[in-house]
Amino acid sequence: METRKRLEIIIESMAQRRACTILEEVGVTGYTVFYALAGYGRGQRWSRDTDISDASDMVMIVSISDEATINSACERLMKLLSRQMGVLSVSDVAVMRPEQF
Amino acid sequence: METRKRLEIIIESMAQRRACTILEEVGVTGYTVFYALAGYGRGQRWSRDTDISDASDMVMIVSISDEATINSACERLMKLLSRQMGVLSVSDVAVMRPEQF
Amino acid sequence: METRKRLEIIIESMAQRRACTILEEVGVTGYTVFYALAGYGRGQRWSRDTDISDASDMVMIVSISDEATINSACERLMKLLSRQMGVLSVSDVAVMRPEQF
Amino acid sequence: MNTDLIIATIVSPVVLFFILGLVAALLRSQMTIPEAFAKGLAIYLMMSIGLKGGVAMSQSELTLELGLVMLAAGTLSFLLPVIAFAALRLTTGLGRIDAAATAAHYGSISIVTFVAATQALTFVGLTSDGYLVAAAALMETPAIISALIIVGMKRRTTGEASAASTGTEAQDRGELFREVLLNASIVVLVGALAIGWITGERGIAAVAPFFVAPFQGVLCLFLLDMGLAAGKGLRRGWRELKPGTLAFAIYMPLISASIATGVCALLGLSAGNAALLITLAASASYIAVPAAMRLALPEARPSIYLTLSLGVTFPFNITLGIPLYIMLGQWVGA
Amino acid sequence: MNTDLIIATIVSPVVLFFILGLVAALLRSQMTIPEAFAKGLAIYLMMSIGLKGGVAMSQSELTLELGLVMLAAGTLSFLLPVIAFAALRLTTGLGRIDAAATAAHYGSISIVTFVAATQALTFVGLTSDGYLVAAAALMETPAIISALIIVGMKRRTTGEASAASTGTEAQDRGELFREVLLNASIVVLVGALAIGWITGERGIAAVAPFFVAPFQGVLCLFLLDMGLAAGKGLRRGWRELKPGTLAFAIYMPLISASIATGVCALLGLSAGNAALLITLAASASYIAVPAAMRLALPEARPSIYLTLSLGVTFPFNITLGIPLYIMLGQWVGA
Amino acid sequence: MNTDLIIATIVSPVVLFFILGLVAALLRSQMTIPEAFAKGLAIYLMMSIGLKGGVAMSQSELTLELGLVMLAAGTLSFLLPVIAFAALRLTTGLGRIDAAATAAHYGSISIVTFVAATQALTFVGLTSDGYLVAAAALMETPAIISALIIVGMKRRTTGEASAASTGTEAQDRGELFREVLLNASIVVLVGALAIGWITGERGIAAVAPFFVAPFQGVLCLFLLDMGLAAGKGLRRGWRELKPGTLAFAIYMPLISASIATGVCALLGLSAGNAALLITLAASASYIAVPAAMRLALPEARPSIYLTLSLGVTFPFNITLGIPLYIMLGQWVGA
Ligand SMILES: Nc1ncnc2c1ncn2[C@@H]1O[C@H](COP(=O)(O)O)[C@@H](O)[C@H]1O
Ligand SMILES: Nc1ncnc2c1ncn2[C@@H]1O[C@H](COP(=O)(O)O)[C@@H](O)[C@H]1O
Ligand SMILES: Nc1ncnc2c1ncn2[C@@H]1O[C@H](COP(=O)(O)O)[C@@H](O)[C@H]1O
Ligand code: NA
Ligand code: NA
Ligand code: NA
Repeated sequence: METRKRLEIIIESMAQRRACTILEEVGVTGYTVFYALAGYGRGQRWSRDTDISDASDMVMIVSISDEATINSACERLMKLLSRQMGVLSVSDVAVMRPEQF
Repeated sequence: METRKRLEIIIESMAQRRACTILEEVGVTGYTVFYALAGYGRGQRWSRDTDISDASDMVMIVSISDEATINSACERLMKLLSRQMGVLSVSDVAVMRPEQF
Repeated sequence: METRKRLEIIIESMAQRRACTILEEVGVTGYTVFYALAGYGRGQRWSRDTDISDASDMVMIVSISDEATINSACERLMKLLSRQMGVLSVSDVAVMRPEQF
Repeated sequence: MNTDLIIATIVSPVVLFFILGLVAALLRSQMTIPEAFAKGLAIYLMMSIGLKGGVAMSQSELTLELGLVMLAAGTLSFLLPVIAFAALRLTTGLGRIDAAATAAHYGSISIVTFVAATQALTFVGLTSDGYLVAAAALMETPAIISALIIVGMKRRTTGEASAASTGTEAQDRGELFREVLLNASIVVLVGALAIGWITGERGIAAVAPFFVAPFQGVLCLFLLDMGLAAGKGLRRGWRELKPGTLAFAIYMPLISASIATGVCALLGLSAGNAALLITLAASASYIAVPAAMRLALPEARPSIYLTLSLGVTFPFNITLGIPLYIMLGQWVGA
Repeated sequence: MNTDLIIATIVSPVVLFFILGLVAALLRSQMTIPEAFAKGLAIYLMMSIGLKGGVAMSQSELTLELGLVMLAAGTLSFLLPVIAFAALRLTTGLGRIDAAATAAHYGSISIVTFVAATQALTFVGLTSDGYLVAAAALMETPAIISALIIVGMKRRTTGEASAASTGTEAQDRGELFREVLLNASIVVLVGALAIGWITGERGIAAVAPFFVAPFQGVLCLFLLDMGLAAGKGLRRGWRELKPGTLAFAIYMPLISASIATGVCALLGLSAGNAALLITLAASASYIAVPAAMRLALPEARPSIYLTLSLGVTFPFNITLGIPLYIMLGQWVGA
Repeated sequence: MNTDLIIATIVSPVVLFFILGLVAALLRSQMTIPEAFAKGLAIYLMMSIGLKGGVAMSQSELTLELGLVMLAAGTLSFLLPVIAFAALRLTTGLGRIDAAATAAHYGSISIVTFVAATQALTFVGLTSDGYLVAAAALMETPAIISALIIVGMKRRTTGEASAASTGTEAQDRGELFREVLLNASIVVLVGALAIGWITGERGIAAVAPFFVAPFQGVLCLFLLDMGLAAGKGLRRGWRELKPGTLAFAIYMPLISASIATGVCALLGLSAGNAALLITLAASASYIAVPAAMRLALPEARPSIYLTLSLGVTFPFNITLGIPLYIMLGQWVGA
């Protein structure tokens, strides 16, 4: 198995499209979006089922890719995250078919 | 990038509030909850769409924080998990804005 | 805390059952399935809410287990993934109750 | 035996859709009804039941009977778990906590079973009073408290620490309290009852095309979903539960029904009201109580109580049970 | 004072279900209505409102009045944020961006408030024209543009970079444009309006059993959900927002209503039409505008504008506001 | 040419809402209808279609005609994929597996197209028999088997390993079997048909306010969602698929319709029944077959078959196709 990077962005859903566009532009081979149900940050709880507007919904975007691609994604994503709510983290993962990423 | 810890708790949704309260009390800056669709444990499958009661639903809670905070969260969460269904794991992640966590 | 492996499979939902059966057969103690909302791969975006058929839906399956079990799961899952859409990755995690996995 | 009533009950679209779901699940069809949609329907059903009950109550006097029935309902819910617990401990190998948690389900009620009985009443030309909906809402909770007392007493006598006493006890208690008294079914049922009672016939006329006319159809859709869930539970149950435990899910409703029949005789209820109170006593919870048990008695295994109440008792009740309870109601009814 | 109207408004099932949700949330009940179900209901409501408005429009001439009302509606939506912004800057400690984002909400509209007013009109025997639905759709957007201009002007004068100017500006602009002009409420409302207008009374006869008769009932279910959301917002709001900020959510609707009353007098609208235009002006957005603000002014804090518009203004409007706006309409109406 | 029929078909609310969704998606509006809600509606629609068909069947004799139509329907579903496969291989550059998977869609059916045709029949005063619903359910599956045989034969002749032969073959086969024969549309359609047939007119009277009256309105909501999906598919399709491949999605329904017209002539069907059987033959699946193909032929690319069947054939059928098929039915009908 070879090592790749796993990028995980938890970001407000209204900014999902912007984050995804960045990922596509830096050239990741793929990503997947999951939606969050609830959360907590800066002392405030939110929950998808009780907040009637989409404004507080969050999603998680996961993308597995090589280090260089993830690094350039991170740089641009941090700019986005300086304005939109969310957090970003990167971890090491082993993959079986490295040519896929 | 600096290193932080990523705590991932997969826990029954009825205990979500208890787990979240623990996280808030130990002082994580944030967490996000996702809901699980189905799963398997102790030889039994469950699925959100066919189990009419909420009793078997699970959620995943993800929190990124510094090691000390995660460690104290783990200790209290393990007590909770000794009674409620679920699993807990911690991994290393790199973050770009360490002051955020 | 001891180290275990966290297997993460992002796979089309129609193949979920096949992947889960493999996990059960190689003997993981548990897994949890999450559903994806949207994604991107091979230049194409998909989204659960606008694709009326289930054919493009993806799910994420997470399983925490010991290295040997995860390795044998990976081998069989790679065969499945050679035909079905999806990606697989493995990372290290620390767990508090190693006997659980 | 009134076989016509049994046939009419089973050959109604509502029950047939339940059977369809049950059979599909037993054949391992992978069809599902999305949880969000099913939960939405459940809320609709409770609003409708509450509203209709409230309007009915607004049209009749608040009599002594009403007060007595409420008292009886609460007492049944509180005491039936004791009998259920004893039965489970005597006839099955279930541990104390599993037995207490299961017992709570049989003291509490199933609102869908209640509604199905209301429909079936019309086959035999019986009517019932609106306040039975209030009795149904009232019976949701005492059984839970009863089960907790059973476990607590046993714990005290054996010197164990109570489950709730670890962690931040006060918080957990508050959460449990809210879950038990302010869960969706109680909030919606009691709230809609009050709204129906306040606004009366005239007030709900505007919403009747949504809450009254389509009700039975929505029930069909909901019961299709319940059939899928029950079938899945049943498939799992056969393998895991012993015959003795499964038998409990059949004879316990009959015990509860017998006791409730006695109570109805004492109160001198009409046949329709009696049939419904007997049905409530005989029905078992599969939504509110399981959730509360995960909070209050997390050591109890959900696969046991869910299989029994949803996989066995519910199907039994809506096919054979209801005709029986109606006959009991007719027999005892004033 | 017309206390009958106030009572009739509040004691309708729709408002009572809102209050039920509000109270449940304030008591910290954990009940929820699944988001997917509530969103489905929202789309249903907008389809129904649009269709009925379109059919009504197809039955009347396109007069000069219609054109003038549209113009007035658009202008109100565009200018009310200026007043709201000034009021917020003068009376609260909110920063420019928070104030502008909040102001946008008060220029835009709440379609549920509009519908509730339409229902309440019937209590006093007033009727209104179908084109008011078009006016409602038209008022969704100008307020957003107005707020962006307010922020942009301030930015230019202070030499700051505009929020939208970082990143891929053109793309962001396109996305914002689509979000603002092609969001679900506008697409469905305007689309259904057109469909109702094209097919007319005869065309929608076949769909009336779904879109007309059950409408009020569905509204009850939706308002239960809104009550839960408003209650949660309110609970949070008490702690975080200053009294002055909370007061804005009450007096701003009154300012908007006064201005709109003047406009109605100028236009010589009928009492019913006037009441609805006044209600639109006084209502505040809690779905479309918050989403647009996350795109256009992400620095603004949603907890402020959501608490104000959903937690305070909406409850105020559907209980006390609507009777007042109807009275204003009656007073000014031709 | 019957332009009145074409206009009546297109200017119905159902089709107009489809077009609204289509246009919104083509303009890249980000509006969506939550999947859980849309799936719930789909189940409702199939229950309703099944029930009404079943009741209609319960009122007529089981004649020889019924048996022959079933036979013809099954045969059409089984053989049309052969023609579709040949056409795709001859006129497009698609590989064997993509061609076979796409062919399966065109042998199978679209229940929404069927329903739209049923509605349109009323414009020309035609009626049809309830058993056509059974024919629809019957036509879902044979096309899938046919496609698998086509691929299997080719594979055997070229000596390749079949896709299904890797892994745990027996299990996969069981899963495929359940997916193909016990998927939601077949379970609900056949189940509701049986329930309607068993309970008859009297039985479903109680559920008619839910399953009959609001049906067309729900269909509007569902078609809005389908329009959004089709528009998205179409936008993607223009870029990726060659004109020859896209053309297939128009001419294949016409081929199927012609063949079915011949079959109807042979069987001597009434104009209404003929129109529906022709429509079934001409319609293409976009829910059940894509799912089955992901299990049975995962190497086939979903973007091809989904774009063709949902993005091109479905819009064509519900606007121009249905009037044409009705005219064919009238022309051939006894
Ligand atoms: N590198 C990746 N990281 C995360 N998700 C991926 C990745 N590649 C593919 N996916 C997911 O798998 C789906 C199918 O991808 P593909 O097989 O590349 O067409 C995509 O739509 C994504 O949801
Ligand atoms: N440390 C964290 N770990 C996981 N999720 C987080 C974290 N911080 C914030 N979030 C998520 O991001 C949302 C917005 O956070 P904030 O930007 O801090 O208000 C929260 O409601 C959480 O859902
Ligand atoms: N090793 C594991 N990895 C991921 N999820 C797990 C694991 N074990 C248990 N789970 C989840 O936790 C639920 C309850 O597990 P258990 O407590 O083992 O019955 C399962 O149904 C899974 O959803
Ligand atoms: Na009971
Ligand atoms: Na306004
Ligand atoms: Na076909």
